[in-house]
Amino acid sequence: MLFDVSGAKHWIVRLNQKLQEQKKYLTSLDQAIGDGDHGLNMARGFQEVVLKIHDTEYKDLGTFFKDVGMTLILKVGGASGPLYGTAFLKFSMELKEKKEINGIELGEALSAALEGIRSRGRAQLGDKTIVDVWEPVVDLMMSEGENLNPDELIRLANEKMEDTKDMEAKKGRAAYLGKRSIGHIDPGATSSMYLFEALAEVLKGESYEE
Amino acid sequence: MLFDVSGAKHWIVRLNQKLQEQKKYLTSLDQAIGDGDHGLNMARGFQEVVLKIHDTEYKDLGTFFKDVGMTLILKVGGASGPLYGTAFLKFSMELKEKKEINGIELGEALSAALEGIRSRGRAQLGDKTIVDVWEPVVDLMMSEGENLNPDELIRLANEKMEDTKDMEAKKGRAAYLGKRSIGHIDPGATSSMYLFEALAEVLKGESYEE
Amino acid sequence: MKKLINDPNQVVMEMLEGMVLAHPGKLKQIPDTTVLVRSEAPVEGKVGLVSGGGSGHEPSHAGFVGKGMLDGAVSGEVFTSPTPDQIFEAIKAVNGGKGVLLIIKNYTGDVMNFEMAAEMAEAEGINVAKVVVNDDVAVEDSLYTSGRRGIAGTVFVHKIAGALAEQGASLEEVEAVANKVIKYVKSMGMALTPCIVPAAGEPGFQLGDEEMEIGMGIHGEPGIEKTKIQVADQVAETLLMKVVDDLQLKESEKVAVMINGLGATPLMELYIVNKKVAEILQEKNVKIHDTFVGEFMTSLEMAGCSISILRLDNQLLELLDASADTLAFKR
Amino acid sequence: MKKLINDPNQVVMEMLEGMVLAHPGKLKQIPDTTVLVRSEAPVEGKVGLVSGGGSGHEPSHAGFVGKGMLDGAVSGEVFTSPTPDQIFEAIKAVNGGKGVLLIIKNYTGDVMNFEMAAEMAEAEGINVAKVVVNDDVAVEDSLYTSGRRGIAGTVFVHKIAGALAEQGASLEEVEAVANKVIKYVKSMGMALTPCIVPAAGEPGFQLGDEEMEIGMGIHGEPGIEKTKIQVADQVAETLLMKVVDDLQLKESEKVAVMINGLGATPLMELYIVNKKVAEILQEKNVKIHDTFVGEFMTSLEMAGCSISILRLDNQLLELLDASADTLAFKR
Ligand SMILES: Nc1ncnc2c1ncn2[C@@H]1O[C@H](COP(=O)(O)OP(=O)(O)O)[C@@H](O)[C@H]1O
Ligand SMILES: Nc1ncnc2c1ncn2[C@@H]1O[C@H](COP(=O)(O)OP(=O)(O)O)[C@@H](O)[C@H]1O
Ligand SMILES: [Mg+2]
Ligand SMILES: [Mg+2]
Ligand SMILES: [Mg+2]
Ligand SMILES: [Mg+2]
Repeated sequence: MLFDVSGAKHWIVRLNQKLQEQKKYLTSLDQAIGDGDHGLNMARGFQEVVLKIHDTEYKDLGTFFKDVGMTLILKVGGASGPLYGTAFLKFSMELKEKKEINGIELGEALSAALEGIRSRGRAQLGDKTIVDVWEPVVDLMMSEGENLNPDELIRLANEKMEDTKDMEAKKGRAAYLGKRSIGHIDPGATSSMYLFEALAEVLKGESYEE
Repeated sequence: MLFDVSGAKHWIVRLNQKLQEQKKYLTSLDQAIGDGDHGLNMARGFQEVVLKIHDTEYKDLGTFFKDVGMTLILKVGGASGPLYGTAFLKFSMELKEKKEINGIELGEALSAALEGIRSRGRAQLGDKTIVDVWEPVVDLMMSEGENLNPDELIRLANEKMEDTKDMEAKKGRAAYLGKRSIGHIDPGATSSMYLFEALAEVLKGESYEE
Repeated sequence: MKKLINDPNQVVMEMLEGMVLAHPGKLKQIPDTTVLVRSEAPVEGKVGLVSGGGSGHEPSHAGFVGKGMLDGAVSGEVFTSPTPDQIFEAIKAVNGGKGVLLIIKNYTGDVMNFEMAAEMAEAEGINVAKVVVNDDVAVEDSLYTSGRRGIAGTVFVHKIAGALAEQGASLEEVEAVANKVIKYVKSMGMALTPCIVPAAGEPGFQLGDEEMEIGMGIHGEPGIEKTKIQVADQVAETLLMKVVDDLQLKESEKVAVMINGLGATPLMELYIVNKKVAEILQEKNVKIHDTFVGEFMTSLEMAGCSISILRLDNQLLELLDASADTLAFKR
Repeated sequence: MKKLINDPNQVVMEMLEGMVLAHPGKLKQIPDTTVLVRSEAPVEGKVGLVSGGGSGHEPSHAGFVGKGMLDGAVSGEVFTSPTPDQIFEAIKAVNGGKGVLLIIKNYTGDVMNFEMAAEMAEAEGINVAKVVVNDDVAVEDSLYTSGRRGIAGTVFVHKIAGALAEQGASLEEVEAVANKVIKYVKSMGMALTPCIVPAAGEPGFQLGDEEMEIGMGIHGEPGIEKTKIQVADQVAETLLMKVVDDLQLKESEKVAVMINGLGATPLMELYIVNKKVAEILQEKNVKIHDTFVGEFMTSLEMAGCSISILRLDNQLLELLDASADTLAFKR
């Protein structure tokens, strides 16, 4: 498996498509246990990212993902802006001047991204945040390396997202709800699931319409 | 026909009963072309009047109606307070020290009350106000004198009230509506109709429950 | 009806108590009345200013009681003119020997009740003058009808007449400047939603999800017309142009602008309206001396706004800028 | 959704333009940002104060920019924390050489974005301190969670830290007094109706005709519990007692009170709430030094209120009373 700038663009464009389609759904999840803007935030941010990367020729993955991260930091705000922004920035730092990477390198770079999320948000597994999808998915990619089955990745991301439903939020806005946060899927976990789903689809080599 | 303090009390108590019953209706009429408080104003004012007169022994009609007028002025506010209050005050001044009066004296005293309304509100016939009920009804009482048929009084008061429906308001809050005031019965004309209806019922000698 | 109240029939008294408890150094209540006056009232040697009307327009009018504006405010029941005895109490309480000016909004009820109070005061030898504010250009101006309503522009009358009174002017002078403001201030409003008088328990009128009311009064009285809901720029233009035309504003004249919220409209929206208002005035080369954005004359929890424009000459400009220290207007 | 707006996605920018057009002598906008600063910024030799957060809480925070309070305010999208670059622009614009204090409300998003901005500023050699306001006692205070939200009590932090900064204190001193206010101020809110984020177009939550939400956040985040609607006295008591208990207020302590409207609640109702609040405090023999009633930290057109109590020692009392000249808070 090889992942290059073209694959990276596919990933981000595909993710943006999902986010635009699911904007209302993500917002409704956030209305239940947050402030109802997660869909708006993600859709606004990735729309800007796609605009930004559309007309630029990127020579390597590092500069590409640096633009993704910076754009998210500058355009999203809220909790998700710094978290996803930091993730892509850390990701890009691992990929400096890399033109293409294999599955092992991809897992390692995503692991750095997860570290960025953790140090920015200080959330742990089980706090009902994006970490609850990122951590198991990154673990899977690290352990499978070149043997990663993209469908298994999709399955796991969805399962871990579903698992946030029964959790009591400890971090982020949903934490104010205490026990009332139980019974609702976490919006950030859901947008993270789309992120990995889009990645897996690109890894599978699915074509897409821009 | 003789009208004394006992009849006067019956009149006011009966009028209050009607106003309490029709509070919502009067208010809904005022919502259509005014500010929706006419029923509240009249019900509040006459409730106070009834409280005031309940425990007092009145020796003559003048002191009785002075209390009615003063209470209305002090408790109603809005447009209807000064108008009805002034009417009963002027009425009382005509009845100073009178213990009982006949139909001719009643008509004359009501005519003075109408003058009070006119000089306070400066409304003319056709302006869509209480004057549109008061003026024809008082005219009838003046011309019929002792021969007044109370049922005819009720019929006329109702007819004149109905007639305000087609008028364009020139005075009071409904005047701000201009032509949009056409098609709605005037709330003040309606409360005035109750006033004369209650009077006619007392003149007919109908008994009532307090 | 969802309201933070206890007894719908006690809202006015409880509100007044809450106000005095909040601001004991600024306001005092005349016992057993609905009258609030400056804590130092009566101010000797100063014309006293009294305004008032139905409640439900807060901060009008008690919010404008204080140095440089009103001396006393009388509150009636919600949307109902106060009674003459209450107004009379206010007149007595603020009379510092130089006479009292009554600032009345042009509603039949207010005019009649204030007139009766003035008669009572004159019978007691207090010198009283009255001015009637009628700034609402939504209503046709006619000698044969009740004329135009008084709405948010009234606050400029309080401010400017209050400033002149504070300087020690005579009753005639204060009355004259009040009448000049009345001549020079015009307003117009609109509503997106109705409001509920507590004792009535139901909205005074209905507006569909896609409707708004143009030329709305401040008591839920219907306006000129119901129209389809418009964007803020269009609303601003409609209201402003009616006001500007009525004032016959000319190039390089100076004005003060008030964007008044009716109760439920967020400050955010009022500023969006002001953006367009300022742009139009700048285009017309009208000089905006100052702009006031916020809630000055409300209608309970009605959503909507009014726009007022006050033409300024040198006297008015100076008096508008003079210091004022009230709850809702400080300079 | 009935709102006086043009494009739901442009509300923040249009609002900011409208504000600057209304108050050109007081506020200026840093070009191409959502940052408003005092027209005289940066003030040399004074610690600069920056606050901000999502929009929709007007007059917070730009309404508190001015002499004696904030130097700059940063606005994010509605209910969404501003981005670090915007905050960084504000820091640069108000830095008068004595360092900059960031006053942050305790929301994950705000904390992270302000932190990133502080890192950027420090990289440029600007001395930055941060305080995080968490006055909302509706939320459990716990080390293992995000902790408590920052709500209306934040305004007291602006006021008091601003007053000390105005006196020329050092960044450490201003930070310390801000932290003292944060320790001493507690708040709690409730809502009768939800509000609609313009870009979402739908209410953030639902409340039945007979329901209210106790412990409401200021972004439509649900509170502690939905209950049957209660009268004002009961609401006041519920909120106040939670605040008083948390503060462990004792007899003859001095406090400042804030009754804050969330957007659509008439001033009348806020004063009715204050009546009960003042009565309870008087009963407890707590001394009310001053009371602030009005809209300070809103949630668009949400109906409801919050109650804040600030314990006052001599330092805080003096700084609270110091003069301030901003749009929404003048002394
Ligand atoms: N400390 C944190 N660490 C990781 N993820 C977090 C943290 N706080 C919040 N999140 C995630 O952010 C999501 C909310 O994002 P968003 O709605 O865009 O921001 P906000 O809460 O500021 O409105 C939550 O659903 C959660 O998954
Ligand atoms: N100038 C006037 N002369 C006679 N009647 C009037 C006048 N103005 C108003 N009214 C009457 O008063 C009624 C409204 O009374 P009310 O609703 O109690 O007072 P307000 O208009 O102050 O709310 C109108 O329906 C009308 O009949
Ligand atoms: Mg959110
Ligand atoms: Mg009426
Ligand atoms: Mg009325
Ligand atoms: Mg948010």
